[in-house]
Amino acid sequence: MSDYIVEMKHITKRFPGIVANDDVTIQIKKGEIFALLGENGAGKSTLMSILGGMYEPDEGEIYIRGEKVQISSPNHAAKLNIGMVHQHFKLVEDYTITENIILGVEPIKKFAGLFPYVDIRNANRIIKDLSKDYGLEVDPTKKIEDLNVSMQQRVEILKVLYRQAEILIFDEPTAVLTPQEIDYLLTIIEGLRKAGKTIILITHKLDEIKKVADRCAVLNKGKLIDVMDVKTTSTKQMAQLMVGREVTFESEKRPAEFKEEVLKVDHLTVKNEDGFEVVKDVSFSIRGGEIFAIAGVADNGQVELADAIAGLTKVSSGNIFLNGKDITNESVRKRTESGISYIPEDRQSYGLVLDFDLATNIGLKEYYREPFSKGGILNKEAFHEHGSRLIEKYDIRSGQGIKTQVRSMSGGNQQKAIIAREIELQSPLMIFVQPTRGLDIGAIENIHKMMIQERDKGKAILLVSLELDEIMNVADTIGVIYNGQLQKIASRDTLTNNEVGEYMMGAKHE
Amino acid sequence: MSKRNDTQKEKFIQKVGRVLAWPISHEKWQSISIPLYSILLSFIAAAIVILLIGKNPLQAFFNLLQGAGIMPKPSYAAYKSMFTDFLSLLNAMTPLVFASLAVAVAFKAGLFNIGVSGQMLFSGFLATIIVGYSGLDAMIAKPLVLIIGIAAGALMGGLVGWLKYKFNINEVVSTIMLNYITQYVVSFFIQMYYIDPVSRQSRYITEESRLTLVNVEMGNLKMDIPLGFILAIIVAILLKFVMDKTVLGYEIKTVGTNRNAAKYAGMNVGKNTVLAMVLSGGLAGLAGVTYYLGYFASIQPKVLSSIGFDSIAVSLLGNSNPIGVIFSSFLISVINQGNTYMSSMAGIRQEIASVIVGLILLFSACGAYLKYKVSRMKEKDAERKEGQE
Amino acid sequence: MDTVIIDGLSFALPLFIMAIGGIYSEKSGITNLAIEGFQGFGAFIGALSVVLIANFSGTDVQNLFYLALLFSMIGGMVFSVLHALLSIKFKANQVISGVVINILALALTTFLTTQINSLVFGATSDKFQLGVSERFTIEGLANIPVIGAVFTNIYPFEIIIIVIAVLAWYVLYKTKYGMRLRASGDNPHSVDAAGVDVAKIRFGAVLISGVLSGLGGMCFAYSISANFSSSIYMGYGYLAIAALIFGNWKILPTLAACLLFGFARSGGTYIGQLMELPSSYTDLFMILPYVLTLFLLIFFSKSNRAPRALGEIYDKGKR
Amino acid sequence: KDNEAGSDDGKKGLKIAIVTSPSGVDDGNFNEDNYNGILSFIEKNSDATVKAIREETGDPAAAVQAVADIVADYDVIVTPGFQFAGISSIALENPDKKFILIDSEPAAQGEQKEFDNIYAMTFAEQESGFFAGMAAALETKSNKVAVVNGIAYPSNVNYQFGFESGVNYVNAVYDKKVEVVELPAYAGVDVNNEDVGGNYVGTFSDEATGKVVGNALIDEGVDIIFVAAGGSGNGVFTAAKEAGGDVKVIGCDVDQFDDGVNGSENIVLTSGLKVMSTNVEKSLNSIVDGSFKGGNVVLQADTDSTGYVKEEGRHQLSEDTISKIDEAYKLVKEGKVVPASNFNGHTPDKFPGL
Ligand SMILES: Nc1ncnc2c1ncn2[C@@H]1O[C@H](COP(=O)(O)OP(=O)(O)OP(=O)(O)O)[C@@H](O)[C@H]1O
Ligand SMILES: Nc1ncnc2c1ncn2[C@@H]1O[C@H](COP(=O)(O)OP(=O)(O)OP(=O)(O)O)[C@@H](O)[C@H]1O
Ligand SMILES: [Mg+2]
Ligand SMILES: [Mg+2]
Repeated sequence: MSDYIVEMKHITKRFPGIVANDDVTIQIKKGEIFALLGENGAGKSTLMSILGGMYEPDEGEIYIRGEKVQISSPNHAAKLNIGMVHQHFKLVEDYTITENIILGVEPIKKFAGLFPYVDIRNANRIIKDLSKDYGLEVDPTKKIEDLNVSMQQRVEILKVLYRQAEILIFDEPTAVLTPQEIDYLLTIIEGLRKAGKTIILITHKLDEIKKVADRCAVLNKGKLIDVMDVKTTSTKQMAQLMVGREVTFESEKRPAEFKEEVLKVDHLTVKNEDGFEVVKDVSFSIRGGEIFAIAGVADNGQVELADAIAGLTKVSSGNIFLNGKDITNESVRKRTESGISYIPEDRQSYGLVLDFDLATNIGLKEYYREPFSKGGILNKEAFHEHGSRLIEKYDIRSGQGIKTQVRSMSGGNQQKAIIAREIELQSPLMIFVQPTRGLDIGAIENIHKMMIQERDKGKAILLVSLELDEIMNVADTIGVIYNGQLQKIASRDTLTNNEVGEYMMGAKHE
Repeated sequence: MSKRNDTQKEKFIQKVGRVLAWPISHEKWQSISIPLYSILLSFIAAAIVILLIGKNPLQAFFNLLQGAGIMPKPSYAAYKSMFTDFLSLLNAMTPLVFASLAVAVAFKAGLFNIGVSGQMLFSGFLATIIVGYSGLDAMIAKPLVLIIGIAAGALMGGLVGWLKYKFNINEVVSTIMLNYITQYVVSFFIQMYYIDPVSRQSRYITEESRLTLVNVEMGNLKMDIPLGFILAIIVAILLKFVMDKTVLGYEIKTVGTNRNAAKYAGMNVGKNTVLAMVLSGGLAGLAGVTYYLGYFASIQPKVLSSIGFDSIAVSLLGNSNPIGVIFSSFLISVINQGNTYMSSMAGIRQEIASVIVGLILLFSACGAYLKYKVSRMKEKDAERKEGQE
Repeated sequence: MDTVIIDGLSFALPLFIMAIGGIYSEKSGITNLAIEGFQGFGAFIGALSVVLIANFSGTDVQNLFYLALLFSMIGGMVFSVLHALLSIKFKANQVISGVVINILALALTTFLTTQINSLVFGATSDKFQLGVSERFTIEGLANIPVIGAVFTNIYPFEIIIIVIAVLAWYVLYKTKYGMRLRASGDNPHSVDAAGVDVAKIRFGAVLISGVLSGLGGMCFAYSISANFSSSIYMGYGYLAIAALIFGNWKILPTLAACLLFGFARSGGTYIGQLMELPSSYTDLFMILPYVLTLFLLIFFSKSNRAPRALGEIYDKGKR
Repeated sequence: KDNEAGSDDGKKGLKIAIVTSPSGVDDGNFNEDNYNGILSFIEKNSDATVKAIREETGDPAAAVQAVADIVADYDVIVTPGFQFAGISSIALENPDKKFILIDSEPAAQGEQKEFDNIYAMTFAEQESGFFAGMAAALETKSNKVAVVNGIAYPSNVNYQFGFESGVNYVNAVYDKKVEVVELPAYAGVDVNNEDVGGNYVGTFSDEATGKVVGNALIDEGVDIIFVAAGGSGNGVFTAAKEAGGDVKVIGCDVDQFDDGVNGSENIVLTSGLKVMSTNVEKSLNSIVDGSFKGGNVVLQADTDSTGYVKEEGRHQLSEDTISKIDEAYKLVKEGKVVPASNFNGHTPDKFPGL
């Protein structure tokens, strides 16, 4: 019998116009944490989807515990004790945690010995216990729609554990989590390993790999580049292998030159759909040439704040001024025209029309004006020209160029398309919400460079990020938000990581 | 041994599949070839049905074409010819084109306008009572009929859009409700004030207000000239242009595909929703006036035209593409128009015609599947080739 | 006054059972405009079966009431296979598939009714004559003022519908199948990921909808005309859809919506009779249920939410 | 039944087409009766052929179009129903074709109201109604009877007035106290905007409302209902069947006995008749023998064109009732009794013979 619990040999998977996996061979030992690294679109998700039974490979063989298998479905994968935690959660929003976890493997009891029914009560108990065992505490009777992202992720993990998975695949589990949540998740992953599980971890964050992984495979354009021992490899080396060039982690940045005030937010209060105040009396301003970053743990009102400034959400009180003009009640269109670019948090349901092609999506904000249209008539040429230029400039990769349906692009490249479009608007105010989420380090580096470039051109930039590193890296001024309130506004240089972290947790007040 | 047989059989099936799929394998032509293919399949199915009841399908189809004025009949009544038959085909087709366009526009905006029938009736009724009995001059009456038709339909469509946008009322429900309400209210007014006791429907409108010139004598022919038909073609082309080439079309499509993104892009979602329904209703209104004041000249109380529902399917058959809609309406109209003659000549019950229409629609509903299958097949082939290299 | 309740119920309940079928289908993610066709075809098969049985066994059609109900369910189911195939296997647009099926149902059943009447029975008729359904009154209860009408002149099918409705509720909310079904309409990917075949679940849901619609159609055939003819296509299928949307895809509120339709309908007639307006005004009273619905929707629609994945063609590859 | 009767088209016989409303020639009712007339003609003239064509919308314009579509291929077109009034235009254009129009007068073309090649027959509905009314009044046990109609078009009002005349006649002659029940909510308003009372469903195609009206009448204690309401009438039949007991209906236009089967019983007392089949056959014969003459005729009891069903096994009238009606029948035939109709100037309370 072989030493490996998972062996994927010579796996090739093609999609129209692209070879997502090209003759990839990886072998994973029982009880190790195995990391997968690679640029956006390198084929990591595809490879793991094959292991998880979502896709069947065009070529190649898979051995689990030394036995050759053909994994035909997720169900089959589950039978082989393989479980996958997807980045895009597959949860029924309307259901409770328990209902989600037991879906497909429902415990059945009979009423009056005749009518079978799903025994939710018992399942609640089992899940309560299970969640305690792994330190993933949840309230099994809560509905998914009431949970935040990290809780939802716990549900996904519990789902896999409930099915007694031995091999756990995590596809970018940390991309949506706060630093604290990430730390917690990593301990859980280590705990899982202690419990004898084998773990495959896809991530773009090298320090996470360094922290928990034993070995790491690097993919590039579908090909396996190398598999290395994490202990003996530096993050720099990993990054270099992956991107193919040297990567600097700190962005080079000149001291800021602040100009006129561009954005002024004055005592802004925003309510959510349920009438709950999610942004409370927030005031701040951003000058040209300034990167103003809002730090905070997820769901503390930062997204609503950005939406309110961009005009997607109604303001319940307070004012917003752009270049001195009150835009509080202006339409989205007016705001865009008066000079706001916006990279929204939810790229798939807001930032893009997934069923349209890339060129159309890149023109999404300017379609109504010249050169994209004239007198109400569209100019397709202009869309194509513009699209091609940006694809080139921002290195957006896809199967069929500007004609690619955006839905088929990898998550990272979808994000790049939005960023390209918004930066090219050259608005005086640019709002970036989580611009680098899910991007590979090479791409992150590029985006950071671009943000700084725009700042140096005199643009005002509002950055909302959950990643403290990113904020400390590029911000000139930091505002920390907690529970809808700005706790602290200060220059980047006067703050330390720790301080910001404390404000973020609401532990410290001004 | 049996395994080998199986693979051989499989291979054979694949081969057959590929041969069958060949005509529709060219992606560029699929938007045309797939509907054609579906139609072909449905005619084969219909032929089988006709064979089953012991008649000759080829003769039946030929009679269908004769009846519709596409092929010459052996004999004609006085003042009739293939040409007059063809004109009546166009006459009957006109409302169907408009109605299907109405459905298509709403569809592009992500809305299902099940209320085309009601909108048709409402606008037809208003035009009838305002212009139809007014004795106005043709030069004024005809344009006025069109305007009232568009306005009434647009009003009702707009109401649906507004209810949807303002109160989140599902347009399927509101249009169904409005269909009933219109049907009963119009019926009430007709019965009370506009009834013709002989025909038992609304009194005939004046020749001047009618959108079809009836019994126009030319040579030894008397023909019905559907003025609305030309308009229908123009409107379809215009609509195609609007949908593909203009900002308005782009906005409607974006709102229809992803409302959030549309809002984000600065489009006014509410305005576009209402606008799309206004447009759709306006087209339905045109269908209404060309139906009640063109093809017919009076209104049957308490009857909703089935065109409103047929058009949903016709618009699909035409791929929700305005030009496609012209062709699909043509096809369905040929069947509907030709069926009296077919029944008379081939002795096949008219219901068969409805069954054929049903089959065509059934098969064309599977167009997406055909496309999917073919592309899968091509992928597989491509892979196999690469594998061999 | 009693007739308002009696007629209201006998209209509301068949509508309700059809709407429950719709709920099953739509909760599983398949838009179902085909109810109209299912109920017509179901009633056709139900009527045809008993007419055939009566003819060949010499039994009186009158006594085949329950058989008719049974066969109508089978008929509705058989026809619903078409919608299931089209919208699940052939990935057709579900709204279109529904409309096409309605068109086909009308064409097929009218054609077959006359054809079968002449071929099999040598009779020329466009309808199948059914026996009338018995009605019964629960004596004690019927004497309660006002409410008593509920227990007066009951069609047996009303009881059957209530029993089935309870059963339908139980299956949808308590059993494993129901749980998977509702999940398929919310997020089919999660169901798929849980190793459950979404297509099968949905197929089942559409078939159930066919069964229940068929039953509803047969009940209408009995309660309105005691025969089957193309006049069964009165748009009640569409009304059932309106009811279930009005009821926010939940069984109890849908019952309320159906009762509203039923009582508004019989109530409208009653008011008309009270006001003693001539028959030409009947039309105006007929709009009552629809106007009321539209009006109430203005208040109730805000919180209305369709199943999240309703109408989407499920494609594993897509996210 | 196939919609092709007679045989090969090659023969030289009369080519007949019958174009009908959506319910077709096998509606077991109005259309079928006409069709039967043709079939009976073909039986005796075996070289003649008939094709049945169904117009699907029921709209008069479409009906005329359907006739125009096929007129070239036939010698005679039979068109049952008011929808076909408009064929007069086709008749003018095709003088070599013959048309038999049933239950309607042709639409006027300019001044012209009668046409050489259209034989248009209408029936004295009030006479059939009269016999139905007599039957109802003679057989009722509750002394309450009623008539249900569709819409107050002349033909329907004729039936209603005739029925009421019949009841009044029985009351007067046989000294009974039978009441004709009218529900005010279903009063009809005729084409001259006059309130004619009666029980009008308001439509010919709503079985559900028909049933409501039927039930309301039964609730009033009515035990015999004359049903002349087209499709809506089916609802009245259902109401009567469900009511069970002694409630009976009287059919209309054709013998509706078969529709009355209710388990082992039958609810159809008798039916008031328009005798269409024999008249259609007659006029077809006149074409063959060359005596065909166009024109608009009202057919009455004097040609046995109106009447009621008294054929053994198709009715449930008592011997006594039949003899009493037959007595009156003679008087009607002789013109001594003239039941009221919508526009003949008489009223059900005052008509010749009362
Ligand atoms: N179902 C599919 N159809 C077509 N192309 C696909 C499909 N799935 C993936 N691809 C393409 O295959 C390539 C690899 O995608 P994959 O998602 O595996 O990349 P990844 O390494 O996970 O990238 P990221 O870091 O952005 O998540 C991409 O170019 C993507 O567009
Ligand atoms: N229907 C489809 N057609 C083409 N590509 C698809 C389709 N569905 C999914 N994909 C691709 O499949 C891949 C796997 O999806 P997955 O859910 O793992 O997200 P991902 O690539 O990791 O995205 P992200 O960067 O947001 O994490 C993605 O590259 C996605 O673009
Ligand atoms: Mg990925
Ligand atoms: Mg990714």
